[in-house]
Formats: sequence, structure tokens, C-alpha cells
Amino acid sequence: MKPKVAFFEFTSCEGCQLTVLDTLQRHPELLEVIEIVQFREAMTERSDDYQIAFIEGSCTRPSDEEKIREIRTQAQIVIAVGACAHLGGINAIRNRMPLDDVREYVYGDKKDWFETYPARPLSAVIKVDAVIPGCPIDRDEFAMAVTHLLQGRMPAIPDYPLCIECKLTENVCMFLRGQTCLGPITRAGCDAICPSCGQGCEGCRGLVPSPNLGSIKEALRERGMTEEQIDARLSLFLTYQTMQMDGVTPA
Amino acid sequence: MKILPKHSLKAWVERLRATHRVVAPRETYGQYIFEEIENADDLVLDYHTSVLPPKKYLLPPREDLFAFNAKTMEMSPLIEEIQPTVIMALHTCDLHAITLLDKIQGTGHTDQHYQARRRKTTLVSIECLKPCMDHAFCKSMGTLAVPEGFDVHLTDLGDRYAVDIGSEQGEQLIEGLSLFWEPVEADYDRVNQVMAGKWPNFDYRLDCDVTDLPDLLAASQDSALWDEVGDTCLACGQCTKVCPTCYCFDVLDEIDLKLEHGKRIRVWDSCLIEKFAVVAGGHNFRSSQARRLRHRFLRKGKYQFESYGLLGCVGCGRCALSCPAHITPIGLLNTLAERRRPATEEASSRS
Amino acid sequence: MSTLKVDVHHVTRVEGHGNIVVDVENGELTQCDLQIVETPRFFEAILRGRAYDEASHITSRICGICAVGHATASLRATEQALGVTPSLQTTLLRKLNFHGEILDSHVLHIYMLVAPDYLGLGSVIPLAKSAPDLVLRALRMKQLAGDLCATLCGRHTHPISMTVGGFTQFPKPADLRALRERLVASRADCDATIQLLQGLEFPAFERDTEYVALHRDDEYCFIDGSIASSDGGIRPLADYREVTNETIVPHSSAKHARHQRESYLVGALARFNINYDRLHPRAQAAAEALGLRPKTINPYLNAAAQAVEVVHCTEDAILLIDQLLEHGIRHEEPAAPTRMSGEGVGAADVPRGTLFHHYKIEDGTIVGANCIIPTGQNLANIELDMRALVPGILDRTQQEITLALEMLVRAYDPCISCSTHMLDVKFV
Amino acid sequence: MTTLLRETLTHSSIYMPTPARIVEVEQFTEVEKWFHLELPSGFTIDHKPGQFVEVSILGIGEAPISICSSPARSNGSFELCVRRVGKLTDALHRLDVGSMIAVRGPFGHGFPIDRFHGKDIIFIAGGLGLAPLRSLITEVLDERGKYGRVALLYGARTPNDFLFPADLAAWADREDVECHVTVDRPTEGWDGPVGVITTLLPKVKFPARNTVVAIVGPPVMYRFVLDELLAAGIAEGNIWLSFERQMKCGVGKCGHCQMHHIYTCQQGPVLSYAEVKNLEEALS
Ligand SMILES: Cc1cc2nc3c(=O)[nH]c(=O)nc-3n(C[C@H](O)[C@H](O)[C@H](O)COP(=O)(O)OP(=O)(O)OC[C@H]3O[C@@H](n4cnc5c(N)ncnc54)[C@H](O)[C@@H]3O)c2cc1C
Ligand code: SF4
Ligand code: SF4
Ligand code: SF4
Repeated sequence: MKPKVAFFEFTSCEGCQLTVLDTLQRHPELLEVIEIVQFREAMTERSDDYQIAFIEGSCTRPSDEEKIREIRTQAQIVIAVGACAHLGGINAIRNRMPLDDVREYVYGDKKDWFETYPARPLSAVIKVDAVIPGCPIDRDEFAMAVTHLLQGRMPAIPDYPLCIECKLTENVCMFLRGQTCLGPITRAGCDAICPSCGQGCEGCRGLVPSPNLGSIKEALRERGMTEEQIDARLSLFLTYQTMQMDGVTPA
Repeated sequence: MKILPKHSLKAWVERLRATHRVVAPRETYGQYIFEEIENADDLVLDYHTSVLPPKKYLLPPREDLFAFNAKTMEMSPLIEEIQPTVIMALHTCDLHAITLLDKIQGTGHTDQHYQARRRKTTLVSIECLKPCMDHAFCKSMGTLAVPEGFDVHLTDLGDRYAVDIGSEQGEQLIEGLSLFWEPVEADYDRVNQVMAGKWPNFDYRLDCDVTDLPDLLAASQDSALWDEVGDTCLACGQCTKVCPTCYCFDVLDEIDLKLEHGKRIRVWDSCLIEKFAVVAGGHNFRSSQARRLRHRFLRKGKYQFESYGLLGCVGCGRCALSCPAHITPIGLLNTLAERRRPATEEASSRS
Repeated sequence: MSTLKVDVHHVTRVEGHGNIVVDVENGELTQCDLQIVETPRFFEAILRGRAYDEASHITSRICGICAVGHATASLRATEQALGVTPSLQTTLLRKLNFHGEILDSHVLHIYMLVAPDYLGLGSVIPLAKSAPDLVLRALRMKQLAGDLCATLCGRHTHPISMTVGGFTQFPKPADLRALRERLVASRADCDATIQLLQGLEFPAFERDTEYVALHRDDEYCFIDGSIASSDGGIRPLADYREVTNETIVPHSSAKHARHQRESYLVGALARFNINYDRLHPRAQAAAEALGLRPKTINPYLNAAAQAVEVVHCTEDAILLIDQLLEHGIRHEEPAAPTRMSGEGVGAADVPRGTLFHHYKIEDGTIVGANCIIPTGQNLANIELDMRALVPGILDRTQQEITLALEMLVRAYDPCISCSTHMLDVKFV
Repeated sequence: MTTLLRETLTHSSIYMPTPARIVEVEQFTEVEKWFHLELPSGFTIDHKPGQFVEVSILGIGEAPISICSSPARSNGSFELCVRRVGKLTDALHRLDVGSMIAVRGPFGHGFPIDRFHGKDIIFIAGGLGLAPLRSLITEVLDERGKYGRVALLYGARTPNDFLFPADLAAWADREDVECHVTVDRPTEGWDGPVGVITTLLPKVKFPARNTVVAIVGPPVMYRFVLDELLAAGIAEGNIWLSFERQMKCGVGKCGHCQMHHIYTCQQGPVLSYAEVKNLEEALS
């Protein structure tokens, strides 16, 4: 019996779901091994009878919570897909700013027309069984996650830092190129795609289990970054995680 | 010994390329990477250490162990048709590292994957005449001298290379080639002169004798330095990835979506990663970064020596260069030596 | 049917969340809205306080499908603000990369989002069974487009190596040559795409409107240029506000735009209508084969215009690669800013239409931002189309009417998740 | 007859396993299962008590598991007792009789059985530790005459967690084995001892000088048991422990199992207290 799978999205750019579609380019057999019963971005047919829910996007308004809980009740396995669902992602950048100011800047005096609250990862709303990290996710990692599910186990993702993969790829370290990088504290799994393309890691896959934040900040400082710039770098994708480490969680 | 005029180097490499994959350092963003050379014009012999050591041709970062069909249980080994490879311009530290790896991989159950690659690999090393970078401490580690273990060894004499042949395999690379000349008296003089002149260019950077390292480390097991350094270590693992003598690996299975065809692979692992020594039940036998760092250093400076008679560090300095937290073997070992000294002196004054 | 209520909650096979609400009472159309219910994402607000070189990486996250487009417009805005002049190589690489995005997005839209409607299916999944060749072709074309972007900027969704002033990674000539070969080979897939569209029966609905697109005299324009209207007039990019005139409407978290008429249309059809003369001859021939000529006023034919652009971008990509190979790829440092403060507008005609980014930068830090995305500009036009369409088809079943409306919305290839943004930016 | 190890090592890759079929399964506890495995015809496992095999499920991975059957009784088949804790062991637990797995080995040094001859023996097992010990116990009992007195001390979390119930019953019935069990937490109907395993030690009164001890259990148990044994005067060289470490290769190459200079998979997993007493990483 093929597992029945549904895709959902909350606040996001839908890039991860597009990546899921892209996965078909290299793995067309995906459609033979799972039964997709809901995928709004790609199909009109829908059924609420599913076992596995892949959810993209962060929760950014109270009214989404109920829908997210519904999915949790229906699905046996819930998997957070991408940085927004996993970490709050880019959406959480605003969590460090006064929300009212943010709303007013974009919608002026109509700011109250639209419901919103500080962005949060799925795991702040429901129990999440596994995550596929990244902004966007990596297609091969998605395929591997499905493989693991078909084998009856939870998708396993690396728990070591990006530097490991970066060195396996033999990139010249961004630090040696006079630039900066969050690789030492970021979870691997993307094959160090950013350093390979000449950009320091921005942390989209989230922190490793025991990040040495003090030491990375020191390394960044030493390369001439100001405290503001360091904060900005650590709050591209890591706002929610770092605020949580500081004991701050949004109401 | 033979002589190869510098202007003949390209011609030699082109000859080698007809029968071998020739790999050599190539510059990229101010660092060097060993890569197959497509054109003898690209050849660089004067370089500072490479990002990954040439060991990557013997123990690839990711290596297929065997392929399988999980449904039929068929398995087939994937020690593929390995191309005969010439590694050009190895520094002597890297040569020492390969000698150690040869021992390790050949002890006990021999690793056929390593052996298969090793057999097809010919090592052309080059005499280091000046320090390649600030972080190197080969002279202290005793790896600046040419050991055995090379197939061909080049010494830069200005307009020509002195060519030493270390093995049958090396002999085959130059056999019958008119590019190589017989040396004359003056060539021997020149070699001696170059060799005598090179040593003062290098400093001893380790504050203790290299033969004392196992003792120093044994005595420093409980040093507070491990904790101090452990606090700054990012646990990024770069030092272990770039080290020419590290060889730990993890084993993983990959399988297709139909759960049928797959392969088992191994990937370089790192003892500085938190999960390296965790067992079922969650117990971590090396529970702090301080202990993980200590393990790495004791392994380099003590355990390898005890098990294989060779030190596990060849002083290439790669780990020091790569460490974003500036943790360096020289800094660390010299601090240990310094902290031990008063105690030792006290002890000796008492006796 | 004199009374009708259509309420499509979350239109499927579009990017982002939108509802169609139509209310007809006694033959009278009382409501006809496309409601955008996407949650607000506040990109303009979160850009404030960021270093100038982070903007393109943040704004590419506005939309996973137009990520290269957002990055390009963003970089152009920053470069305008800081007086950066990118090299010829950078310009060529950006254009080539952009074609990758257009190809990827158009193929996705034509094959996976639109075609199922015309073939009476709910999605591409049953199509994979009934017409595997068609689906494999689409996947092959997308793979090529994706590989093109990956070679140039690391990946299509959220490009990596595009940066202010240039690139941080360069394709190898061998990679470009390989891509060129595949592009040439994909001409057959382009032809097949045109054939596919020839076989589809598009609804015979027409409504004249104003068409707006970026324009340049010397090429079929996707990046920079000026703003041209089918109603006449060419304006510089800096005047984008006078064109877009955004207003907030209560039923939509995205804003509505109007230029010289009540609404206007952006996207492939608008580009086709305005820049037809600059299409590659093969693309013009494809248009011919589809019976498409400017000005085409049936919005359903946007998909056909996209197919014409697929041909154009494939051909132009080949030409660009030739040009790049001829110049030789150099590893060049990105062009540096000549000042650290300033204000600039960047524009790109992304798959769905014209996109504007406008930044104000002080001492290298962004202090004000405005982004106007194509779907926002199209929303008013879609609603007017819906209003024009419904009375003429009231004799059909509710199901047929609903489908006709959904297909209309989908024809625009709306990308709703990014359409949420502000109006009336007052830069402080 | 080809022995498995020789076969493993003459493959062109030491990392390539040999298929084996599950022929019998018994669920001991909620998380522990016993497997009887059969090798292809013509193969024997030829192991020593305390040795382990690397068990594979192709597509999932590999894990070291001790052989729990006696060498003398192996004859082309062998037994494993496996606790479900992670990816390989979960998958193994889901397999039915008839399924194929694959094995490499046996690896490591087992218990130095020759040095047990003529001695009194105390077996101390904590939880799953009984699995590797069972191989040794069976061997000893099969040649009972070669040894002095024999005692088994076995501690489990609860009475529901006892492994090898049939063996336990049989051993308890024997006159020539002193069998003591304890549980951390009793359940209804349990009238045996409650407490950690060290509480059983005073029950065995063997002369220290002639006693060897074989201990296998969770890491926390070792320190406490060792303290008592040393206090009772057992020689350091007569206390044998089996060590569990992460092992990816089993052949002394992957580096995971190192405790200081010792490759547990090669020099161990069974080591004497004398060998490890100064190794902080062994007994922390
Ligand atoms: C010599 C020896 C003999 C053994 N004999 C037996 C036996 O007879 N019976 C038996 O049941 N077991 C035995 N084991 C233990 C067994 O090998 C492990 O339980 C097994 O490896 C678990 O594999 P797994 O794939 O199921 O679990 P994994 O998925 O690998 O993980 C299981 C647990 O291990 C820990 N862990 C391991 N690696 C990591 C990591 N990288 N990151 C985080 N956590 C990690 C975690 O706590 C995790 O819950 C023995 C081990 C050794 C070394
Ligand atoms: S570039 Fe980044 S990820 Fe790569 S080694 Fe350096 S710090 Fe680590
Ligand atoms: S420990 Fe450092 S210096 Fe020593 S061989 Fe390894 S990388 Fe080189
Ligand atoms: S490179 Fe430096 S920071 Fe990274 S693991 Fe090694 S010692 Fe620690």
C-alpha cells in the first residue's frame, strides 16, 4: 500500500513545494511509490484521507493554528518542510521588531485589516515528527526523506556542521577568502552549496545541536563585522532559534 | 639520481598523461587543490599546502564500498577500475602521512579499497626548500627530510631538477626517456649545496623535542588547557577533514525510492563532532569538546606512535590554517610544554 | 442561471492563496472579487536596517518561482542607489540566468498548471499516466532550465552567487558548451510545446485593456529598460509609482494597481503585445503558428504568449552563450559601489510581469524599501475580466462557470504569495 | 566448511557482508527480540564467546551485535538478541522468519576462555548484557567439568525485562550453578530481590584468589560492580568486561570505537580491568 501524502503551505514563498515538483525531474518514480492526495499548488483533486503531511511555511497568524492542529490530528506523521516551517525562517526576522511598526510600514492606516502575529516554526504550534531543513529544501534530501519514510523510519538529517561537507567538497574556506560564514554552527545537508557558489553560509538549515555561538561571534568580529552586522547575520534564518536560546519566545 | 632540465618538465608530464591520470596542485582563491591537470602548462610545483591532502586519492572523501539489490540480496564490490594515477609535487610532510596511512591500512584486516588505490598510485614528491607557510612545523616533526616512500623525488636545482628514484614504480615513469640526463659531478655538488642551504630557512617551532611528545601528552591528560581550548573550539571539524593523517569514517546506505538498488558508502568522519562516540542509550563516551580535542591531540601525538611507531602529525599546518578559532597544534603543544616545565624542573631539582 | 454563487476557496494550481467570490442575484452581478488571503509577509519592513548586500538574498524569498527575478530587480535597485555599474559579462550572465527562470516558470505553468484544465484533468499526476511523454518533456525542459540557473547562480529557487555588482561564481566554458548543446536539442521540445498549444481549445473571450511591459529598443526586454504601455507613452523606471498607482482594497492583502485605464495587464501577453518586433524570428514563427499577433486581447492566450517566450528564451540563451564564450569567462570581482548612500529603482519583467524594487540606502544600510510585484498589478484587471466574462456565460452550469473563472485566474499565472505588500511608502 | 570471517575477508571488500536467513524469532520483551539465523550452506560462524558480528539490512545500515549462542552449538547457524533502539535495530525487529539480512564477522576478541579453566566463575549481567554472556555461560556449562564453582548474577529493570527465560529457568534448576537475579523495580507478583546488581554480590562467597569474573552491562553498572569486586580482593587481571562503543567497521579502521589507544572492536570488546583501569574513556 502506497502511503497517502498531503502537502500544505502556510506563510512561505512556496519555493520548497516547487522543489518537491522539481524532485520529479530526477525521480519520476516518486509518483509510483507514494499517493499524493492533496497538493494545492499543483493539483485540484483533494482528499483529507492522508497519513503523511508535509507542511511548508511558518505560522504567522492565530487563525492558522487551528488548521495546523487539524492536520496534526489527521496525519500520523507530520514533517516540517523548509526553513519557514522548521525555523520560522525569513518570516521571523520581524520578530525582533515592534510588530505594530512593521504593520504600519507596509499597510499604513489600513494595518489592522490583516491578521498577523510574530512568526513561529511549526514545532511551536504542534509536535513535528521530522524536518527537512533548508531555504529551499534540497531535492535529493527530499527524495531521501521519502525513502526513509517508505522504509518505515523517520527521515534522518545530518547533525554535524556544514564545514564537514564544505571540506569534503574541498572548498576554500570563506574565512580564508577574507569573508565570513556561519558554516561552523549550521547543520549540514546542503552539500555546502553556498560556499561552493562563493557565498558564506547564512544558516538556513538551522543550528547544530550544540552551537558555540560565543566562538562564532568572535570569529565574525575578528573579520571586521560590527555587532549589528553579526546580529543581522544571525537573524536571517536563525532569529527564532537564537531568541529561544536567549529565553524569548513570542506570545 | 637523474637530471631533468626544467624546460623538459612539461614534456615529461605530457608523456605521463598518455598513460596516467596526473594530478597536481592548482591555485584557487589563494589556496591550492590537487586536481587532474588537463594541460601540462597548468602545472605548479611551487605551492603551499593544498586544502585537502593528496590522501583523497587513496581514501576518497566519499567512497562506494559495494552495490546491492536489497530485494535479491545480490552484492557486488565497487572497487572500480581505478585509473593509474601520478600525484605530482607532494610535499615531504604529505609523503610521511602516506607512509603512516600505508601502515594503518595494512595492519590487521587490510583495507582492500585503500590497497587497490595505493597500488595504482605513483608518488612524485618535491624537496621543500623554504617554508610553504607560517603554520607549517615540519622541521620540528622530523618530516622535512626525504624519507623512503616516494617513487620519484624532485629537487629544484634552479634550471633543472635532481631526480631521485625510490621504487620500481618510479623507475617506470622515467625509464627510457631521453628527457632525463645522467648527472655530472657538478650536479651532485649542487644538490649538496641546495640541501645544506635549505635547513636554515626553516625554524624549529615546537618548544620540546618531538620524541618527547608522547610523554608530554601523557603527562598533560588532566591539563586545564583542554577545557580552555575546548571552550573556543567550534566543533566544526575542519581540522580533521584537512589533516593528511586522519582517516576515520562513517558508513551509510543509499537506496532508491523503490527500495531496491542501493549502495553502501563511507564518508570521512570527525572525532571532534559531538556524536562521534555516542552509543545506543545516548551515553557519550567523550562528552565534552575538551575531551574530544584532547582525543584528537593524543591520537596524533601519542596513540598513533604507540600503535604504529610513527607520530600521527606530520606538521603540515593545515589544521592550524583552517581553524576559524585559531586553535593550532604548535600553540597548544607549546603551552602544554610550558605548563609542564615548572613541575618537571621542580621535580628534577628535588631529586 | 439567474442566481449564482461561486466561492472558490484557495484556487488550486496557482502559487499562493486566493479565493474567487462571485455573486449573481436575479441576473445582476453584485459581487465579483478575487480575494487574496495570503498572510502578509512584510518584506519591505524587514529590509530596513539590513546591509545593502543582504537585500537580494532576502527578497528572493518573496517568491520561490520568481526568485531570480526578485534577486535581479533587487540588485538593480541597489546598484542604481549605490552607483554600481556591472560589467558586460555580468549583464550577459544575468540575462542568461533570467532566461533560465522564464523557461522554468513558463514550462511549469503551461504543462503542470494550465494544460490539465484543457485536457479535463485535475493535475499533472493523472497526466503522467495518460500522457507520459508530455510530462517527461515538461520535466526535461524544466531540468534544463534549472540546470542553466544552477550553473550560473547555484540554483534557481533562491539564487546564491548573484551579488551586488556581479557574481561570486562563474560557469566553466565546458559547462556553457554543454548547456548550449542541450538548448539546441531542446528546440524539438519547443516545437512540441507549440504543437501542444495549437491543439488546445482556448475560450473565445476577449476584452481590450491596457498592456504594460518593460521595453528597450534593442532587445525583447526582461531587465531594466523603461515602462511602455499599449495605450502609448514610455516612462522611465523612476516613474513606476505613476504607473502602478496602488490602492488597498479590503478584500485583498495585496494591493491593486491602475495606470491610464481602470486596470492594466502585465506578463507574457503584455510583453508580447508591446515587444513583438524584438522577438527572435523563431519565436515570431511560433506565434504565427499559434495564430497569435499583437495585439491579442484574449487573456486566456497568456499561456500561448508564454510558449512563444519559451522559444524566444531558448534561442536567445544560445546567442548569449555564444557571446559569453566568445568573450571568454573571466573570474571578476563584483563591481564596487561608488557611494554608500542613495536611492534607486530596479525593474525586471519576470514570468508574470513587471516587477519593481525601490530602495533607499544610507551608509550601506537599507532605510526604506518598496516592492511592487506583477500579480498585484494584474489583480484589478483579473477582476474586470471576471466581471466581463460572467454575464456572457450565465447560461452554463455552476460547475462550468466556476471552471471558466478558475481557468481565467490561472491564465494569468498569478503568483499570489508575493503580492502582499504596501502602498504609500514614505521613506523617512 | 568456510568460516564466515574468512569468507568476509576474502571478499574483494572487507566491508561486504554475507547473506543470512532468519529462521526463528522470539519476542523476549517489548524491545528485545531473539533471532536464530542460518548461514548459506557450507558456512560456519566459528566464533568465540564475546565476539560480535556486524549485522546489515541492505538499504538501512549496519550495527555490531554480539553473538549470543554457544560456539559449540553453532554449526552453520547462530543467534542474536537485539534491543530495538534505532534505525537498524528497529528495522530488524520488523523482519519475519524467512527474511534475509547480511552479516560480517565475527570480530574482536572474546572472553579468554582458557584462562577460566579450573577457576570459579562469576557472571555478572546487567540487562542486555546477558546476551553476550549467554554465549560464554553456555560454553562453560557445556564443559562444566573444566571449571570450578559457577555463579550468575543478573539484574533487569523489571521482572518483565528478563531475557532468555527458558535458559534462566534451566540454569536455576541446575545444582552446579548459583543463580541470583534482581530487579530495579518489582511488578505485581515478584517476590525476588529488588535492588541494583551490587546487592547480589555478597550472596556469592567464592575465594577471591581463584575467581574470574565476566561482566557485561550498561556503562553505569561497571564502576559500581568494579569497586565491590576489587574491594573483595578479586585480581584486576581476573575481571573481564565487554565494552560497547560506536563501531562502523568492526575491523579497526573507522576510528569510532577508540578508547584512548585501544580499538575496542579489535583489541576488545572484551578487556580485563587491568588493561583499562587507567583509561578514563573506558570507565567514565
Ligand atoms: C561489541 C558490541 C556488541 C553489541 N551487542 C549487542 C547485542 O547483542 N544486542 C543489542 O541489541 N545491541 C548490541 N550492541 C549495541 C548495538 O550495536 C546498538 O544498539 C546498535 O548499533 C544500534 O544501532 P541502530 O542502527 O539500531 O541505532 P542508531 O539509529 O544508530 O542509534 C541508536 C542510538 O544510538 C545513539 N547514537 C548512535 N549514533 C548516534 C549518532 N550519530 N547521533 C546520535 N545518537 C547516536 C543514540 O542514543 C540512538 O538512540 C552492541 C554493541 C557493540 C559495540
Ligand atoms: S566556508 Fe564556511 S562551511 Fe566552508 S569550511 Fe569555511 S566556515 Fe565552514
Ligand atoms: S594534525 Fe594538523 S599539522 Fe598535524 S598532520 Fe594533521 S593537519 Fe597537519
Ligand atoms: S578546526 Fe578548530 S574550531 Fe574547528 S573543530 Fe578543529 S579545532 Fe575546533
